[in-house]
Amino acid sequence: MNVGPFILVSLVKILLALFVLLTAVAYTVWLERKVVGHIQNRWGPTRVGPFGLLQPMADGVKFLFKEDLTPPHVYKPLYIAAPMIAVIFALTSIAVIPFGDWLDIGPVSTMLQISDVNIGLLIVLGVTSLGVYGIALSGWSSNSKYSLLGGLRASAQMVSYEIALGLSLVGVIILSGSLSLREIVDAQGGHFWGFIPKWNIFYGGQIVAFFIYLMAAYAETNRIPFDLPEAETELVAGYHTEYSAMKFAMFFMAEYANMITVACIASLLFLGGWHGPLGGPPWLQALLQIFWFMARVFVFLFVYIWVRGTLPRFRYDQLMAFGWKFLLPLAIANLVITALVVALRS
Amino acid sequence: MLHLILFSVFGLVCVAGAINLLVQSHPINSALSLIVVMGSLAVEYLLLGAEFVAAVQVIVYAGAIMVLFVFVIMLLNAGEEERTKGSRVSLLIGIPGMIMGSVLMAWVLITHSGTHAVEAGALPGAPREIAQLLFHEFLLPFEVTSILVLIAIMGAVVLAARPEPLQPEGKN
Amino acid sequence: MNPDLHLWLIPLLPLVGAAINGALGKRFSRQAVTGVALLFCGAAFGMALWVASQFSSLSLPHAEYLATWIRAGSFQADFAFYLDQLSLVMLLVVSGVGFLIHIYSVGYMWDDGGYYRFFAYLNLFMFFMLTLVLASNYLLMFIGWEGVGLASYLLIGFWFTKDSAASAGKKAFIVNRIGDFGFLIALFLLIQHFGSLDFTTVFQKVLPLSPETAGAGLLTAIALLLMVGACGKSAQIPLYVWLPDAMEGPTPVSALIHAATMVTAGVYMVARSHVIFERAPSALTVVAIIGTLTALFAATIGVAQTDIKKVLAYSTISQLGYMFLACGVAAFSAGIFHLMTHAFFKGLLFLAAGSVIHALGGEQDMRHMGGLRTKIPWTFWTMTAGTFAIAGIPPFAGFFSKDEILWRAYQASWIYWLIGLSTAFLTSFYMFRLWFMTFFGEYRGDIEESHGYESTAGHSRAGTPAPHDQGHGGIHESPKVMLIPLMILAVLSVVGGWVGVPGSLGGNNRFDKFLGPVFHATAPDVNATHASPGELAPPEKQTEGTEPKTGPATELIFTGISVAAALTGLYLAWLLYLRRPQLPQKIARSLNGFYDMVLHKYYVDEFYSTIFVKPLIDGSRAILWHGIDQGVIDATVDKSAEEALDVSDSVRHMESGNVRSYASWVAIGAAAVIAYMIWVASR
Amino acid sequence: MVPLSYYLVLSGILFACGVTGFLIKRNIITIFMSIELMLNGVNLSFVAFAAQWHQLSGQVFVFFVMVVAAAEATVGLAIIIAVFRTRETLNVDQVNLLKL
Repeated sequence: MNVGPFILVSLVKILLALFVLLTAVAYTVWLERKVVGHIQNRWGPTRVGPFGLLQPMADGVKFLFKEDLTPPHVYKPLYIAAPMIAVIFALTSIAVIPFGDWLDIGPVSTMLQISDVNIGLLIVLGVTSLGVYGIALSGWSSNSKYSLLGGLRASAQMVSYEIALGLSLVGVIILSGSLSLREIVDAQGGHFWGFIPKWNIFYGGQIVAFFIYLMAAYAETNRIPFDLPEAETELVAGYHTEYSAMKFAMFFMAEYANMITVACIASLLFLGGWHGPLGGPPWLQALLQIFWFMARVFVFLFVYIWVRGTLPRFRYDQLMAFGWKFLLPLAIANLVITALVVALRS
Repeated sequence: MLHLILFSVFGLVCVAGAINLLVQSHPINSALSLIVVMGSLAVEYLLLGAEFVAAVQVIVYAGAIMVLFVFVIMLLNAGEEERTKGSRVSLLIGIPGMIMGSVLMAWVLITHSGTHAVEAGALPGAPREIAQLLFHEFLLPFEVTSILVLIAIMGAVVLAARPEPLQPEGKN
Repeated sequence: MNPDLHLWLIPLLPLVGAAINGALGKRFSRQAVTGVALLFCGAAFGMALWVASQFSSLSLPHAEYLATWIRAGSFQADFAFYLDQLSLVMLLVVSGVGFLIHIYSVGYMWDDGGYYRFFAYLNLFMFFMLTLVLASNYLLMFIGWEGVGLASYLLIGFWFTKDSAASAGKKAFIVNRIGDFGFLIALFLLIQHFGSLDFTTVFQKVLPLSPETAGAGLLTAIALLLMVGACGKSAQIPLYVWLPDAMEGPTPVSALIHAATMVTAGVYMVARSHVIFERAPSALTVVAIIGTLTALFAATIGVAQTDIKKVLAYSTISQLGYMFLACGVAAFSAGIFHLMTHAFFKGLLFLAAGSVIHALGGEQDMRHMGGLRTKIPWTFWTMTAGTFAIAGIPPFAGFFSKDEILWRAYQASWIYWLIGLSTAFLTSFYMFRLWFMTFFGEYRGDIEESHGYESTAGHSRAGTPAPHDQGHGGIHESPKVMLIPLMILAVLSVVGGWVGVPGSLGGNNRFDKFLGPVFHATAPDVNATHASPGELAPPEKQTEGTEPKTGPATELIFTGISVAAALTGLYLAWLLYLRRPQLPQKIARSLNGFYDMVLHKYYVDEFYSTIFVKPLIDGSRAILWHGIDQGVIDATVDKSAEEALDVSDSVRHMESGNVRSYASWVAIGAAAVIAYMIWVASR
Repeated sequence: MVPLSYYLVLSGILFACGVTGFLIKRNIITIFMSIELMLNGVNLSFVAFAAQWHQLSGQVFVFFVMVVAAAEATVGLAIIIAVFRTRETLNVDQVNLLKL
C-alpha cells in the first residue's frame, strides 16, 4: 500500500474518529443529565428537541457565544494554555484505540483504528498521565485558592491512582503477552468450554483487576465518588472555578473524553473488545464489531453515570488512604497471583 | 531523509526547550519547558526505534516526575527567582569549566564517533526483548533499584512529614 | 586405627560453661550458676575418665585432627589433640582436681558478689589448661599456656577493688610474659630448624640427632629457652616472685591454679619436650640446678613466713623445684609422679588452709591461730594427711614421689641429693610448724576481731559480703560442700603414691612403667650418651629396679635417710613451736640478720625493683615519654596538625556552603578529568 | 540516516544546558530540573549508542537511570519542602548553612 492512499485513509479515519468522539462526548453529557435526572426522579432535559436530544447543540452554541472573560491577576499564558492541554491530551489517546478488526472497502483494506502501535496501551497511559497538567496548571494559573486547592487535589489524586491503574492492567498484559491493544483483543477471541466468552475478565482472577481498574479510572477522571478536585460544596468548582465559556467547555469535553477513553480501554482489555456473538458477511461483520464495541463502551459509561447518581463523595484523606492502602496492595497481589497462574500454566 | 528531518526538528525543539529552561525566571515555565524537552526526547527515542523507552520516558518522566515538580512548585507557590549574586565562583570558574568540558567532549565525540550512521528504528527495543534482558541478565540490578526506590519512598515520607513541634521561624 | 574419642570436647565443655556463666551469669541465681559450672566441669572430668577407660585399647600416641588452623607455606599448625600416657595423667589430674576445687569453691565463694564471675573464670581456666595438656603441637599448647596465664591474672585480681590484688595480678602477668618470651623464641627456633611445631614431627626429626655433649648447640638453646618459659610459668628462680603475691586471689584459686595445675604446666612442658632436653645435657644440668636452688631457697623462705597461705605458696615453689630437679636428672616420670602427688596434697593443703581461714573469719596469720584441732576436726584431720604427705612420711603419697626424685638425683650427683635432702628436712619443718601453730597449743586469736582481719584476707570488698561472715558465730567447721573435696583429696594424698612404689620397697614402680613408653623409648641410645644424665636411667634397668652402682639396699638406706630427715623436721617443729614457743624468738634474735633476710624473702623483690623495674620506669619516663613521645611523635603530630590548620584556613573559602560554587568546582574538575583522559587516549 | 555523532552532540548540548542551569539558576527546584536535564541528555546518548552497537542493554540502562532519577527527585523534592519549611526560601544562595 503506497503512501498516497495511506495518508488519505488515515485522514479519513482521523476525521471520522474525531467526529464520532466529539458527538459521543456531547451525547454522554446529555445521557448523564437524562439518567441522573431519572435517578433523581426528574425528567432531565426535555425542552430542546425530542427528549432534549438537541440539548448538547444548544449548550455548544451557548459556550461559543458566551463572553470569554479572563479574571485579573491570572498567569495569562498558562491560564490560556491549560484547557487546551487538557482537551488535547484527552482527545489524543483515541488515536491508538481500535474499534474493530479489518475493514475492506473495494481495493483498500484498512484496520478500524487510526494507527496500530504495538505499545498502544503504554501510549494511552502516557497521554492520560499527561492530562494531569491541564488540570494542575489551570488550578495554579488562575490564581485563586479554590482553583489552587482543586489543582493540587487533582494532581495528587491522579498521580496516586495512576499507579493502581497501571498495575491493574499489568495482569491483562501478562495474560495476553502484548502491549498492542489489537493483539490484546485478538487474544480474547473464542470461548471457554464453548459458551463462556474468552474475556480477560473471566480469566485468572482478572475480575479483581477489573474492579481495581474501575475505581482507579473513576479517580483518574475525577468522577464521583472521587470528584474532590471539583467538589462544589467545598471548592465552588475546583480547578475550573475561574474559567468560563469555551475554556470551561474544553475542560468539560476533556473530562468526558477521558471517560470515553477509559471506557474504551476497559472494554478492550477486560470485556473482549469487539468480539460478539452474531455472524454474517464481512461488511456486516465489521459493522457488528463496531456495534459490539460501542455497546460495551455505552454500558461502561452508563455505570459511570449510575454511580454518580448513587454514591456520595469521599473525604480527601479517605480517598488517599483508599488508593494507597487498599487499591495498590490489592493490585500488587492480583499481579503476583496472575503471574503465578501464568507461570504455572506454561 | 525523513529521519533526518524529524531528528533535526525535534532536536531543535529539544534544545529550544533546554535553553528556555535556562532563560525563564519562573520555575513553572522551566518545568513546562523541561516537559517539552522530555516529550521531544521521547520522539528521538522513537526515531532510534526504542519505542518502549520512549513510552516509559513519557509515562515516568513527563507523567510522574515532572508532575511531582509542578506539584511542589504549586505547593510552595514558588515565585519569580530573585537575582542574588550568591557565588562569583560559579560564574568565574563553573561556566568556563563547563564550556571547556563540553567543548572537549564535543571534540571527542565528533572526531572519534566516526561517521557511522544509524538508520531509523535501528534497534527495535520491543518490550519483550527489554523484559527478557531486564529480568534475566539484569535481575540483580533490577531488584537493587527496586529496593532503592522503596528506600526513597520512605525517605521522602520521613523528610516531608511535618516536624513536631512545628517551628514557626527557621531563622534563629 | 583408634576410635574417634572426640578429645576436643574435653576442653570445649568448660569453655561452654564459661561462656554461659560469663554472658548470662549476672541474671542467673547462684544455684543456676553453680549448676552450669559444675555440670560442664564435671562433664569434662567424666569425659576424661571415659577416655581413661578406653585407654588400654588405644594404640599410642593417639592423635586427633580437628581442623587446620594456620597453613603458611610448608608450615602448618592444626587444631589437633594428642593423647598419650603423659597427657592422660595430666588430663586426669587437671580435670579431677579441678572438679573437686569447683565443688569446694561453691561453699567458699557462696556469699561473694562476683560469684558467677568467679565460676566463669574458673571454667575458662579449665578450658585453657585442658587445651594446654591435650595440645598436639607447641602452638596450640602455647595458646593454652597463655590462656591459663590470662585466667590466673583474672583470678588473682578477682577482688580487683583491692589494690594489692590488682597489682599482684599485674605482677604475675608481667613476670609470666618474660617466660613466655623465652618460650616464643624457642618456638621460632623450632619452626626455623624443624619447620613444624607438631610434637610427633619435631620429635621424629630430633630423635636421630646425637646429644650435644660437647658445648651448646641448637637443641641446648631451644631447651634453655623452653626452660625460661617453664621458669616463668612454674615460678622457678629467677621468675618465682609472682607466685607468693598470687596468694591475693581467693584460696580455691591458689589451690587450683597456683598449686595443683597451672604452675605445673612448666614441668609438663619440659617433660613433654624431654626428647629435646635429653639431647641437651647442659640444658638438663641447668634445669637441675635451677630446680635444686629453687627448692632450697623457697624452703628457707617458707620457714619464716607467718601467713599460712604464703607458707604454702613457698612450699609450692620448692616442690616445683623438686619436679624440675627430677626433670633435670632426666627422671621425667618421677617428676610427673611428684607432680601428681603434689597436685593432690598441695591442693588439699590449700583447701584445708582455706577452710581454716574460713573458720577464723578471714584470719590468715598463723600467729593468731592455734588449738583449732578440736574446733574444726575435719579440717584438722585432712590437713594432717596433707602435711604428712608433703613432709614425706611413709606411706603417704609425697613420700614415694619425693623419695624417687631424691634417689634419682643421687644417681646424678650427690650434691643434688644433699640439697634435696635438706630441702626435704626444711619442708617437713615448716609444714609441721604450720601444723602445730595452727592446730595445737592454745588459741591465740580473737574471733571477734575477725572483721578487722578480713582486710588481710582481702574480703572487705565494696558491698560484697565475705564468705567468712558466717564466722561471726565463732570458730566453726566449714560446710559439707567444702569438706567433701577435702576428704577425697585427703584419701588421694594418702593412697596416691601407691601407684609408684619403687622396687626397693617390694613394689614395682608401676607409674614409671606406665609412663615408660613416653620417656624411655625416646632416650638417646647408650653409646651416644656418655655425659648425659639420661643414661643413668635406661629403661630396662629401671624397670628391674636394679641400679648400676648401687642395689636396692643402698636405695633403702637413702629412703631411710630421707624419712629420718622428715622426722627430724617434725621433731624440731614440735620442739620449737609446741614445747618451747619462746625459743623461735630467741633464735631469731640470735641470728637476726639472717632471720630478717629470710623474713623479707632475701629482699629479692626489692632487688628486682631496683635492678629492673626502677630503671625501666625511669628510662621510659625520661627517654620514651619525654624524649621520644613528647619530643618526636607529639611534636610531629602537633606540627602537622598546625600546618593542616593553616593550609585549610586558606583553602576553606572554597567551602562557601553555596551549592552552585560546589557545582562549579565539580564542573572544572570534570573538565580536567576529561582533558586528562583525552590526553591519555591520544598519547 | 543520521550520523551517530548528531545524537551525541544533541545529548551533549542538553547536558551542557543542564550544567549551566545548575550553575546559574538560584531556585532549588530549577536546579533540580537541570539535573534531570543532564540525566536526559545522558539517556539519549545511551539509546544512541545502543542503536549503534545493537546492544539492547544500553536501553535497559536507561531504565535504571530513570528509576534512579525518580528516586532522586522524590527525595530531593522532599528535602526541598523541608528546607522551605525551615528557611522559607527556595534561593540556594540563601541556603548556605547545613544547620540553622
